[in-house]
Amino acid sequence: MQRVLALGMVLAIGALLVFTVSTNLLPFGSFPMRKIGENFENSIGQHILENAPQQTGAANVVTSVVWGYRGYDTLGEVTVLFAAVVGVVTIFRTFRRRE
Amino acid sequence: MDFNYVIAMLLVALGLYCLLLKRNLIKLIIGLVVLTDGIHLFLISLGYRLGGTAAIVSGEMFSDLPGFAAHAVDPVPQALVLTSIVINICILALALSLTIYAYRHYGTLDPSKLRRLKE
Amino acid sequence: MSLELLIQNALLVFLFVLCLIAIELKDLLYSVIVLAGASVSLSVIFYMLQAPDIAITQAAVGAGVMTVLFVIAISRTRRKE
Amino acid sequence: MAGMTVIVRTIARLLFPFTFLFGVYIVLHGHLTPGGGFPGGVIIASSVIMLLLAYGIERTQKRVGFLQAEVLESVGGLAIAVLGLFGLLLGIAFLQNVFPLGELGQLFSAGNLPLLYLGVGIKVTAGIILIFYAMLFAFRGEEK
Repeated sequence: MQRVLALGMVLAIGALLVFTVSTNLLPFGSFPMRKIGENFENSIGQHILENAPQQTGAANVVTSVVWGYRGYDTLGEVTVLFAAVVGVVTIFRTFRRRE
Repeated sequence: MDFNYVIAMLLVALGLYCLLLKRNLIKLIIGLVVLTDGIHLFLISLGYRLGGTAAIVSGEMFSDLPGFAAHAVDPVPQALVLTSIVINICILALALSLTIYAYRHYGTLDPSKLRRLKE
Repeated sequence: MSLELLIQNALLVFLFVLCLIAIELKDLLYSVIVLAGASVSLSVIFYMLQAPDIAITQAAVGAGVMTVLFVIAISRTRRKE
Repeated sequence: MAGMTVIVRTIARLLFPFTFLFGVYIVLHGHLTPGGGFPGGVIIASSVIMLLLAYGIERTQKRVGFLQAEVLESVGGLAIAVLGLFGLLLGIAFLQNVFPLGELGQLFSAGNLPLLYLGVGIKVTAGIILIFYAMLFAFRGEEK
């Protein structure tokens, strides 16, 4: 019974997601849905593309977004990596001591 | 009807199916990877522009920066996905370590049997 | 439909089928190998969507580190589901 | 982990410098070509792990030990924090790009972005090697 219920839920969620992205009938929030390959103006990406080579001096615009415009975000990512490494090492150290 | 979006959402549904109905901890982690792949595909497809170039200044574009800005794809979803991949591999390492630990402790990989206490 | 779009759609279908096989296989080691193939296919799709940064990262992580981590974990636990 | 046959060892020893060099190239050119700190670090770590799986854990551990990898990871994190503090010392903001920008497209350009990527590369290399060491050492306790 539980498995049938879970399968029905998965089918319902999948149908809802596919219906949403293929018909644009149910927009996520108030965000205007982009069709694939559509041209975009007045977006933050267009603004960054126009200004990034002069402001940061990097030829790769993705780099200037990662460490220039969103530096705090990447600092958090590095912190997550550090926490994961410390977690793995800690788990296996206590493990070895108990044997 | 955009085929990329449909496949991305089908991958998310597939990962959700694996997370809800499989009874093996390593299979659950595989489902997590599939779900994350679907979300990455959705985000990258959202930033694509038809006939666009990659968001890297190269070649003769050094002297034509406005033309570069009019033709390149959106760099913001790519930066977000780059962060997401790093966090995904961290989650994977930690989850696999906990799986090995749980197998040593309980002797099984079935998540519904992990409830009982040892000793 | 141009040739490039055709190749991209074929790769998308291939990716979905590989993920389905990876989830449904009973042997976990085969499942992980198929998942690495799906990851490489996803990397090619990223390259065709003009995101080479993500393509390099996905190829290095998905085919290299992720597979070895899974294989170590499987060899420490049980192989059959 | 006892190591593998002679063929695998020879191929791994031949391929190791090229893989290592490719990873260093990806890290250093992260602001000019596709790539960056994270994929480059993963590629360098993959080359070391290839040696480790081919030769067994005892012989590789003399080169890069547990403690050295931990120290290396801390050095990478510390480099990022110190580079961020440079902007704060000049009174602008944390992680502000205060170095000279240089010319677009040259190797020495873009201020502190390549230095930050170098720190991330060192940190990711040491972190992934450390994860593998931890998992493989847990292995060894069982074999005894």
